Amino acid sequence: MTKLLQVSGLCKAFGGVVVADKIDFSLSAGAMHCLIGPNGAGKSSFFRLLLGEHAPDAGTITFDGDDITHLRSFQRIRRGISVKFQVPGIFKALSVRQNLEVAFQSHLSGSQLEQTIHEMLEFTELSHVVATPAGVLSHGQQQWLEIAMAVGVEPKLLLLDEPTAGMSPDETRKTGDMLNELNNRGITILAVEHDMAFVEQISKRVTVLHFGSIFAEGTIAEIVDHMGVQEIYLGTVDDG
Amino acid sequence: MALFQSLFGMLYQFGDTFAFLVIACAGLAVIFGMMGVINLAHGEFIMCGAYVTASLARVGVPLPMAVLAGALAAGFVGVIVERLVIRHLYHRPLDSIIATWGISLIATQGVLIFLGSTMQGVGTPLGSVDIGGRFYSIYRFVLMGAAVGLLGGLYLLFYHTRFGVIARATIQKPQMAHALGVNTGRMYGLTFGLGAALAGLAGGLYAPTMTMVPTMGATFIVESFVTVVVGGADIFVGAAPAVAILAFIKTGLTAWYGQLFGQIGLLVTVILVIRVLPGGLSGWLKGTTR
Amino acid sequence: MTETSNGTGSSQPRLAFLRRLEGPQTMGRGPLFWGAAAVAVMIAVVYPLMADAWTVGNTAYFMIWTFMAMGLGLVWGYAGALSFGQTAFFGLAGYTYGVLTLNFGAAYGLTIVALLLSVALGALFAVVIGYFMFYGRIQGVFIGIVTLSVTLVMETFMSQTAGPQWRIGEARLNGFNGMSGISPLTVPWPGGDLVLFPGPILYYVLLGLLVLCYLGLRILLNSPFGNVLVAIRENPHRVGMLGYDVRLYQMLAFAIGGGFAALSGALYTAWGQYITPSSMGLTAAALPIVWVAVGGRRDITATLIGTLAVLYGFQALTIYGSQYALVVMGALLLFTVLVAPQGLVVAGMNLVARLFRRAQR
Amino acid sequence: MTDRHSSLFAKGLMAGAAMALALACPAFAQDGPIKIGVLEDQSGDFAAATMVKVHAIQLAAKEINDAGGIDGRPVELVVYDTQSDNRRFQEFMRRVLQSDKVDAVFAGFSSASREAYRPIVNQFDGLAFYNNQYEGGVCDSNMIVTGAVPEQQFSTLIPWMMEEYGPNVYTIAADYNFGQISAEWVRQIVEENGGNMVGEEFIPLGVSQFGQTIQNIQAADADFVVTLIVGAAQASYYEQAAAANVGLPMASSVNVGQGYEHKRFNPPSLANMYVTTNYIEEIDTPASKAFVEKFHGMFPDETYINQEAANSYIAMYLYKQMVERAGSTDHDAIRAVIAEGDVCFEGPSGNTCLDPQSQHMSHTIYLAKVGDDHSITFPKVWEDIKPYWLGEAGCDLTKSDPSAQYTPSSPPPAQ
Repeated sequence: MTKLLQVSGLCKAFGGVVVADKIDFSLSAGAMHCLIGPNGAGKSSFFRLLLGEHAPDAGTITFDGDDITHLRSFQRIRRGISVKFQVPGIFKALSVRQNLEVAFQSHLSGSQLEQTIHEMLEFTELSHVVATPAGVLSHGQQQWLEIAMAVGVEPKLLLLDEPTAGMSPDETRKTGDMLNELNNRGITILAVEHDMAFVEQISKRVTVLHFGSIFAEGTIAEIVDHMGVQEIYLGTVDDG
Repeated sequence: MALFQSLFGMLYQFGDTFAFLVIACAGLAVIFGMMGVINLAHGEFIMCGAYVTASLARVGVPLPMAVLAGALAAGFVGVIVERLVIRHLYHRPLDSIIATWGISLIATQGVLIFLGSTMQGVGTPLGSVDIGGRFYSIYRFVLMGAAVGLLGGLYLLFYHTRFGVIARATIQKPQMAHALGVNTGRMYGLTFGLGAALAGLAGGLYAPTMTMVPTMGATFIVESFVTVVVGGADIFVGAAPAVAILAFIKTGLTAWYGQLFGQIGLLVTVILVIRVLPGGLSGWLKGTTR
Repeated sequence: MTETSNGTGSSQPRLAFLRRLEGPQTMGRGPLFWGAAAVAVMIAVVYPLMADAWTVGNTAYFMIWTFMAMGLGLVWGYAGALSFGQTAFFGLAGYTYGVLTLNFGAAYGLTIVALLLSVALGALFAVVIGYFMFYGRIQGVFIGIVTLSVTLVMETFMSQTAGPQWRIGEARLNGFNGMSGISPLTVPWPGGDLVLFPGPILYYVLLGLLVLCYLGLRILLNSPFGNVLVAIRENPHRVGMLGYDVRLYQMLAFAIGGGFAALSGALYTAWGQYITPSSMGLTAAALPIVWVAVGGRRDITATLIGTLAVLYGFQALTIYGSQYALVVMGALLLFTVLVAPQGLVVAGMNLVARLFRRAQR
Repeated sequence: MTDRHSSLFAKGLMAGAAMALALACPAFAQDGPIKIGVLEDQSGDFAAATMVKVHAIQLAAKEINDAGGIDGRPVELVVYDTQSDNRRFQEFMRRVLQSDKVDAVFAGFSSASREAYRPIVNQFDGLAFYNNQYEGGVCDSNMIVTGAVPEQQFSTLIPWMMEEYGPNVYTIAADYNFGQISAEWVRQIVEENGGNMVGEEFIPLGVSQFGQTIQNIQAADADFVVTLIVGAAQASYYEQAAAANVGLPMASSVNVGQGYEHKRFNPPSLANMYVTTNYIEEIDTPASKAFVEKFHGMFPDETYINQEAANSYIAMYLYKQMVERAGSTDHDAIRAVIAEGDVCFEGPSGNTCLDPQSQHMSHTIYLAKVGDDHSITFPKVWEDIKPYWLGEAGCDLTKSDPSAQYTPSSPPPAQ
């Protein structure tokens, strides 16, 4: 099976702080993968490197067969990477519909645009608030809106940074269902997550990041059993 | 002798420009660096300090006392302005530009209406000194000393006093400082007041060398902005080297090509610095030393 | 904020862009608003028949400035970049118009060509400055400082071109005193060229241009381009992560804003047959910001009405308030920023809308 | 302070609408008032030198009305504050000509503001008095200039200074039209008189720090310095030069007479300064003393009566004479009067006459010397100095009206 994303020897340091230390990582098309690790492990920095917000000191990133190491963020997005941030990155002064328009209009127009907006509103159950300014939505709804914005561009790879942060257990479960559905539709997903129950709900394989390098990788069961992982990570999580 | 003359001349010009830039920009830099507020009324605080200084000096108050009083008066006005206006605008930096522009309009025209279009100045004290066949104003050396003292004093204030540490903490993490029991509102007020007082000090120090008119602050403002921008957000790291570089550029261009190129050189430098070093010199210096 | 139209149904594709005349980025929609707008234009059309010549010429003069204000409204209110140097493009276009007409004269509609070239040059200059800034990742208040520096450099430079060596062809730049003897706009007309001295004809030309530009801006702002601009103002980072080149959009918005400022500049020069470096100075540079801030920057209609209102108000203050005019202007700015930060016209429009809704209930 | 307030309040009232005190005298002829527009900077950068012009015009208007008006018609002033802003000049020039329909306008301090309103005066065929000394060269039949021009001030000043102090001259001048053109005149006259320019420096407007300039002057071994600096910021030169003990005699055509620097600065920063001017309040003639007394009678707290104030006052009386001789305010009739070549006025500055070719004035030029205590003496007076350059260069408004401004480096095209 060809790899959709191939990262090799990725390094990045800020002054003395190493946030990525020779990371080798790959993702097959169609995977549903979680990235875990304690605070400061370098998860967010890894995302930023993938998105082109930081330039790596060394290493390459290959996506869908092309070297994207030196592309700018928006160019990577146009090649099929999409992202949803931890803090909802929605446009609070714009309505739900406008948010979706901004997200999709770069590649869709006319009836296609209408149809996609309609589909995404249905999918995220936001149809009834279509005209509401996004800033007044509930936290969960804001998260879903952003997922819709990230998904509507039909990405090959969807990056999710703690998609359930701040959600109620009910909202978390619903989000998990959504992501599974998306994965079934063929979107490759890479998520950073703290909530192990949620990781179990969605993920087939898990990678543990620690001090900027890959500490362990395997199925969820393997990782849970891994002694070292428990020491560095699970032991510190109170509600694991 | 001719070599000594021109060398000393260059050095003197450099020191003179250096002093002007430091003294002119200190108040603006404190307010911008610490609070992120671009104070377009900076020139009017300078004018306030100059007017108070000149008025007192002319009724017989010794000049150093008069300068101090000018600084205090400007600082006092600054605290009031912060309380009435600036305090409501911390989250809207663009609006604070407009508000301070409004204050500047009111101050300039108000002074024109109530105090008249011009005011008699005070003469430059201390006379002149003959160095290698040329005469130099002694007061200019006092200004150079004041500039160096000002830089040192600000460094001590912000790094070695309780006020300075709390002020910097407040500015960097307002919520945290608030949680730790710091009266953040008062800190902002004091910082703005300090900035205004430094502007007043600039006015007081330069009052004996300038024409006293309501718009006199305008002659300081462009140079002040240039320095602050080139220095970057952290004035304590960036200001001194920025002033040194700018003084060098301005002195050189003025000496060889005349005043016009000295002026244009400054403005072009700003544009280049912002393009090459968006964080200013301080951003660049911190980036490489971390 | 509710919305009704914008994209429901896709009939009449040929006139689809007209649907963008109203939308969420601009205040005012529905028959009531357009009815009021039509009445306003009608009044503007018949007004010269009743007013004296000076008032008409004066109103035309005010309309000249609204283009720069609307351009700044786009750059600042919609794209979120406070430009303190729109006067740089204003001045460049003014001088360009002057140099071109002084060299090539006013016959054969050449003044129209000069006007167009001036606007193009202003916009091009804005592209260059915009490229410099946005591709250099300059943000926030620093945009204000860079643009202010640009306009001050230009003022300083033009002020010292008094010497005879500073000439472009026939046109002496003439330093601080400014360039004079410039031709007014001249339209070739059967039976003799039509010289647009400040008067009713110029008034109607400007009114037409104003309506055109206003409607064009509305369409632009409610288009996908406008959506992205507002999104950039709200959260530029996220917009980049949706696959847009944020810098390109900012630069384009800046170029359009510069083009509008340039249009004002060329028209102003043609109107007064005169352009001076002080039109790029600090005071001149601050004025557009004052108009837009007092009127309201987040809405193009508010910017337009506000600019006209402030221009009238300040002139009236100068006539009747004598020396106190500048003090009142400063106080008005403070009042706006502290009490009605979204702008007085927007605050007024919101108030009217609220009263209207209450009355309906 | 209270005096000041009340006079300000009065000014506010007057500026708004028609001047009440002008209308106070009842016995006037049927034609209605003669309206005169006054566009001067009462706020902004130039206010220091121009407020007094408005007062001078008000004084003259009151005197004329008290004496029965112009040809029996009262004078009515329409005053606007132009805020040192060229755009206000454009707006208000249009307003006074088109809406207020004034018969003549007294307008402008800076040359930039004059150039801003001149196209409008031409468009409506108005008549504007520019009452400032300036760089010269305006050849426009719609303009009457009552201020002195460089040839009048420098052809007297420079040779006198060279004779007194020596042939080596250093010029510092504001870097704009006035400074550049004046410096050109100085250079030319120095060379004609066998002198030597040891330095020439142009200072951008708004510069207030002169360290380098002062050093250059000290290095140049000049016998005297010609200071053609303009504006409040540049005036800081004098204080700084005095502090650095430059100690050279100075000559100027613009300072003292306009911005009364000798009153504003502490002695002795302007000591040994020589200025040629057609009027300042210290002039010790009976006419001048009477003028100062009348002025202070109406405006008790007037800071200083400068040459522009006198010029404005003279211009009012010139206009009165021209209208009375022409029998109307019609511009062609007035031009016919001017063409007779004998429009003269014996005023506070002595006898002045209007030159029909250029519509500029001949003046008595006073050489004012500033003493160590900033008192003024007059070592020399030249009578009847004519504004010769424009006429010699080919400007003749009695024949044609180019409505242009010429300079020595771009003179009128040869006929």
